[in-house]
Amino acid sequence: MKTEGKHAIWKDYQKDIADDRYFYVRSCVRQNFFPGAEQTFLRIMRDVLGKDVYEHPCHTTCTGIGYHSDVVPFDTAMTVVARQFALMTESGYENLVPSCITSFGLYTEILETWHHFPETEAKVREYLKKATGREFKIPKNLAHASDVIYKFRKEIAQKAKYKLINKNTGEPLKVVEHIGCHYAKMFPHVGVGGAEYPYVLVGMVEDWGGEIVDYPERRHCCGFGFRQYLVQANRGYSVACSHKKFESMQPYKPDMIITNCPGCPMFLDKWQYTIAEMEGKTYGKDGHGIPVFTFEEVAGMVLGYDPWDIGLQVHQVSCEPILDKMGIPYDPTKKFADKSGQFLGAPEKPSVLKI
Amino acid sequence: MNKKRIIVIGGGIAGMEAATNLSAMGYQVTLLEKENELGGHLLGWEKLFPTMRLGKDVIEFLNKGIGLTHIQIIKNADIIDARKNDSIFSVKLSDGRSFESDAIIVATGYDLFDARKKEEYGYGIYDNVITSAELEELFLSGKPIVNALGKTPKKIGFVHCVGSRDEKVGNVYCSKVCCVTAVKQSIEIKEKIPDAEVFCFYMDLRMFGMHFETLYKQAQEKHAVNFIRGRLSEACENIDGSILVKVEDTLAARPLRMSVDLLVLMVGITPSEGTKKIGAMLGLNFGPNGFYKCMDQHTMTTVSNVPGVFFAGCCMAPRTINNVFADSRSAALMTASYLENYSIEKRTI
Amino acid sequence: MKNFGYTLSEDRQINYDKNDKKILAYVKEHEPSFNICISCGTCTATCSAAQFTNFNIRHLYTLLKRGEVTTLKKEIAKCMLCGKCLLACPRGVNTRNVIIKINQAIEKYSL
Amino acid sequence: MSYDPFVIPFSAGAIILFIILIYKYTYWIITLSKADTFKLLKGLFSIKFFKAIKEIVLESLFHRRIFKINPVLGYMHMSFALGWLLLILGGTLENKIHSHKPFNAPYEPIFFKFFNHDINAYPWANEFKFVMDFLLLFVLSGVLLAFFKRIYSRLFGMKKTTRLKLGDWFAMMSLWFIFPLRFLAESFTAGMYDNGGFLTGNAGRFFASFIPLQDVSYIAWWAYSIALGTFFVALPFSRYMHIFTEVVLIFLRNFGIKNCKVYNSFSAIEVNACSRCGICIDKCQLLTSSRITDTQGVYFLQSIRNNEIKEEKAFDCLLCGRCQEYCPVGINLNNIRISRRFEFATGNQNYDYISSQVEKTAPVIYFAGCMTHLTPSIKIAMESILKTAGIDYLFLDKNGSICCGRPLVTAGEILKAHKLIEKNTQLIKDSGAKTLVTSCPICLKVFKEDYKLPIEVLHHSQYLLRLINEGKIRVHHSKESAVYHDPCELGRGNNIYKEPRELLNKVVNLQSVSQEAELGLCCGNSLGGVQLNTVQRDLIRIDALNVLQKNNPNYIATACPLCKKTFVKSAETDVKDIAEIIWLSMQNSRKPKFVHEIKQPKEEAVIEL
Repeated sequence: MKTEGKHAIWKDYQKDIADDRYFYVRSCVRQNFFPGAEQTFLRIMRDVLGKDVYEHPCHTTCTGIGYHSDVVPFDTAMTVVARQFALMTESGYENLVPSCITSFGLYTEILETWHHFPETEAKVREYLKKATGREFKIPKNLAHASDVIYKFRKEIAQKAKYKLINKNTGEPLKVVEHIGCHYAKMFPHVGVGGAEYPYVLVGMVEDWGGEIVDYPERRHCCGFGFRQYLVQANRGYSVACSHKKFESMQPYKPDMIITNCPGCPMFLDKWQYTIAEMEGKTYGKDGHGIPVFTFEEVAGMVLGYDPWDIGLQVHQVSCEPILDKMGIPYDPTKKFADKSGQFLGAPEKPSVLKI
Repeated sequence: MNKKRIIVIGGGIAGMEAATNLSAMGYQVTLLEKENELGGHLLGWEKLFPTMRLGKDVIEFLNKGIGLTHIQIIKNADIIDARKNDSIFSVKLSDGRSFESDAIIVATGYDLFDARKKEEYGYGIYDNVITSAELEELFLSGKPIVNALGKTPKKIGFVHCVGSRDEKVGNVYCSKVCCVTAVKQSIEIKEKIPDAEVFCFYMDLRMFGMHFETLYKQAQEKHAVNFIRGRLSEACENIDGSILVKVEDTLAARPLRMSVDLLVLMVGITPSEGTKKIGAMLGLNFGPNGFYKCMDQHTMTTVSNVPGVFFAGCCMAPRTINNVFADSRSAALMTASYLENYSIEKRTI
Repeated sequence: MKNFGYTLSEDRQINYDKNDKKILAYVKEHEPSFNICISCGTCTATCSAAQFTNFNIRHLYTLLKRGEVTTLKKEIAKCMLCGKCLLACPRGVNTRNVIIKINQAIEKYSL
Repeated sequence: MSYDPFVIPFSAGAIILFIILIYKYTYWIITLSKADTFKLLKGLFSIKFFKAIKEIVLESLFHRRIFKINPVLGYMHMSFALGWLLLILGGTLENKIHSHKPFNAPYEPIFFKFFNHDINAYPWANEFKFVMDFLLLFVLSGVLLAFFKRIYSRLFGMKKTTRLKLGDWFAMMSLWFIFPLRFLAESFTAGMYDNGGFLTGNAGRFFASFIPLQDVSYIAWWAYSIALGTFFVALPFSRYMHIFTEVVLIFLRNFGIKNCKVYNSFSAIEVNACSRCGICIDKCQLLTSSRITDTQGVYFLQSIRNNEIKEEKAFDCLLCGRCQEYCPVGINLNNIRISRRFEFATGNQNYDYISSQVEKTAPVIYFAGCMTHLTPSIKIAMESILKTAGIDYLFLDKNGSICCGRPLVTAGEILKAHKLIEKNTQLIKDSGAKTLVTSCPICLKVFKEDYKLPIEVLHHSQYLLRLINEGKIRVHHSKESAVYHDPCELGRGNNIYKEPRELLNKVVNLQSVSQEAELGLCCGNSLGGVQLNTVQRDLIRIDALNVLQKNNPNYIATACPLCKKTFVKSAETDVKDIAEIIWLSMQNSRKPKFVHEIKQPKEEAVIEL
């Protein structure tokens, strides 16, 4: 593998990312999946980087999940998204930062559509006006939350307490990066590094001390794919996708997986349990799984946040091996404790996957 | 000797043969070549399809022509200006020299497609992805065929139509020569590594030449080269450095994955930088694919829109060598007609 | 093992590296003419069995070359060996014997 | 009783031989199927027994069939078989007369001259002397011929003679030595006692002039006995097994036992009855055209005898039947070949997709056959003729057919074939037809041989002839010439030679060709030739076409769609099926001027040139 070749490609896919005053829109599913992730993002942006990030209390789902499941028509999706823009405009912000990859993909798709078919934009303005009386300005800058963290990766690295390095061996941790499909596969030029060799997570990992693993099924979908998961009859296909990825990455013995999408960490994490139950197969060391994190969680880890504050306890594959490798201290007794320190009860242990 | 002067731009097959023909007719010919050596792309080619004749034999043939005549050969010529004033052409080089002539033959050839543009194939990123030209260089060097790992490859894939017939890289035309080149190179690989498995991933096999089909059948029959109909979606690197290719085997109607030790990209023919530059300087018409547009597709293939400027070779379109020879001689004839006022090049339909 | 109400879906992708190419090797040795097939489909067009069922020799050749043994075995059982394909093949593939050899290899390796 | 130790090799050899022979024949006969055993028992007590005896004399002794094909070769075989038998009979008779005893030790007649030197001690001693010497000369002449045949087979008009295995060489060498050694031993003894006949006596006198006969004659007798003993022991393991096996075969065949497509003990007897005369070799088009040199009948049978199941030998064969047409022993080589292919048959089969429903009932079924669908002019001609004749027929495979099963049989897939046979039989029965007409001799073969159809099965040439004879269609004799190509499956396969010729004689001037009827050539594309490549097939076709086109006929007439399809690839002459020629003639007989008008410009063009 020639990294200089990748760097040459990355040069062609640079994007403008606003450096302050962000209008943040949340993911509809993430707060159920990994509730600490978005919280950690806001904490880093505000406390560590000192940025102005605004959340509007009235913002809604972008409908991306419904749109990609063929239950929400595009016109509806565009109108809902136009309302988000209107909230941003009303709040005096111009730089939109969605938390969700599918939202980011949908916003991009809508903006591209309006760019090529201005009559569509006019129509949506009319819909929104009729429905809510609102008006909006097109965002000056659209960047995914991972783009923003990518932009400030070096600042984070400077303030980092821990590195993606195995403190016992001094070797960099081997990290598999997984990019949500809707990030750049539809519109390669809006992704940092393009669609084939996205750099957004690679940049973070490299600057935080880790080593990226490029494995054959890197581009493959995590398996969520909405309809594949939402319809039970298709769910076997969803697992099969994750399975394919695990089989392909296993020979590289990765220490962890980093993702930038709501669904991917969920499925890459939980399907490891399912596959272990179905096939008796695990992909980490000695019957363990490969820990899966969101980029916000990884940023929180290197910045030295308490693992239980950033929600690592809700991962199926246990995070402790990584914490040990990086030398991050944690209190095992507080893993399943609430804010007041009261023990909530530990989840049942899986029969195959070791945690 | 005729006092009429002709400048031939480009010292590949087309330029050399056109210059030879015109010089033999008695014109004063100046041949401008940007490199330090005449021969163009042919210099990098070991054997030629479909006969497996050596490329250097053809160069030798061309040089014999040059040797028989009196051509002023200017190597390392970097043209910075070319224009037509009344009926006189003047061409300036970056080293300050300038030349005048009564006619120009443009034989600026082609550039190979930059395989990096097909990002998903990983050229320039994966060590074991090379281009057909690089494989040919390897043949030419006479060195044993090894991949980047220093091992003799046991599975070799040839990807047809890289940069050709691909709207996604902006080249919608067929480069014409790559199919048969892949067949030729797969045979050569099998001759050098008999126990290797060779796979050609193709969309259509365009064996248009008289003996191309024979060569194709020979590849199948004698060398058991596998032809898989389907275009690669992506190439990835396996942990052992081999290349995992993904393709739909369209005849099996199933997606297929396969590891190969060496992946050869059959890069297509694109308009050369020289073609673009000289065309802009002289005000020549370009066709939709960026090659020169001739006055008539059937009857006036070597005649340009600027009187006194004629085309030869791959600056017009992808060509095989025999086509290029025919072009060059035709261009020479048309030039002579122009200079002697026979006017046969002025006919229109 | 838990029952989730679904299982790992079978991969439709042909995994050439892992596929069993014993039959291919056997046919290559005993009837190498199948190498010159150009997948034109004349054999399938003329095929007696293909008038009645979705039997497709051209497709079987591809499966043979890719080592897709299970489908190959299931499908090849439909051939009546009438030999029309042999007369129709523009390339001179000994189509009938290829089928015979495939069947022999299936038997030989008890696939 | 006379005795000398030198008789031991002979006696021991003879005993071993008879034990082995008895074991083998008993084994084969008791493993015959029940039906065949019944036929055998019935045959033993019928007139068939005597017919068999007659055939044995003609074939096993006089080698009539070999004589017919190749007189020199016939003489060679006859000299060995008849000469040797007469020597034994003569010797026995001489011995009995001499000893006045009905029974003597078996070696006594063989070595009579060693033990008895009194030349006038028994009646007709001189006559015996002459006859025995004459017979010895007769056999010796055969040995000489055999020797030359091995060295230079072209002397016998044979391009190739059988190549031998080591065991066969052993037996053959000992056989070659037997009679020269007998000659030497008898001559030496005759020289010592001056009691020989015209051959041994003169030779003895000649030898006595320069050889100390006292010393060498005993050695010669030993050598003679050893040669005999060696030959007897080697015999059951060599090609000479045919000497006795052919006799057994002739009996069984006369009793009505036939070989089937599965290898059984009758097949084993046939295999062992092959005399390796090698006549089949030159007749094989795979040799003469395709240059395949190791698969001919004799080599194939040899491989079975040696228990080498060689796939190539089983499958490299057109099943054209020319070899068995020429085989002097009458071995059914095709069926043995199929039975060997059956060993490679596979179980993978699924014909469930075939439905069996007939569209209507009719008195006549027309079954075009798969191959006829590739030559639509034949089926158009047949349909036109049938319609013109007003026949109520069912075109059974109008929309593509279930294969008849013969191609599977030729590939050795007999069990699979029977699946198709069942399906087709049902269809045919459901149609209610009384007559089945097919355009394809391949189908015809299996319909007649393997289908147990209760109705009449005809090739279209037979049916068309009947229609003409019944006046249902009218044809017109043209001036055009044609040659007829006998399809293997129609001629040798179904014994139909007469009807196509009769039919053609009604419409064209039928010319003869150098190899036809029983000896007609295969077109090269026979379905039997399973693993022949294109080039090998092409070579056969080209040679066959050369024979057919030699006298520039207007047409090559065929009666098989496969032959037609094969020939058109490179024929310079128009190739037409008989049905097409008949249909053309029927059209012309309605408007006779038509032919004339068409032909006019062609003739003018020729004149201009």
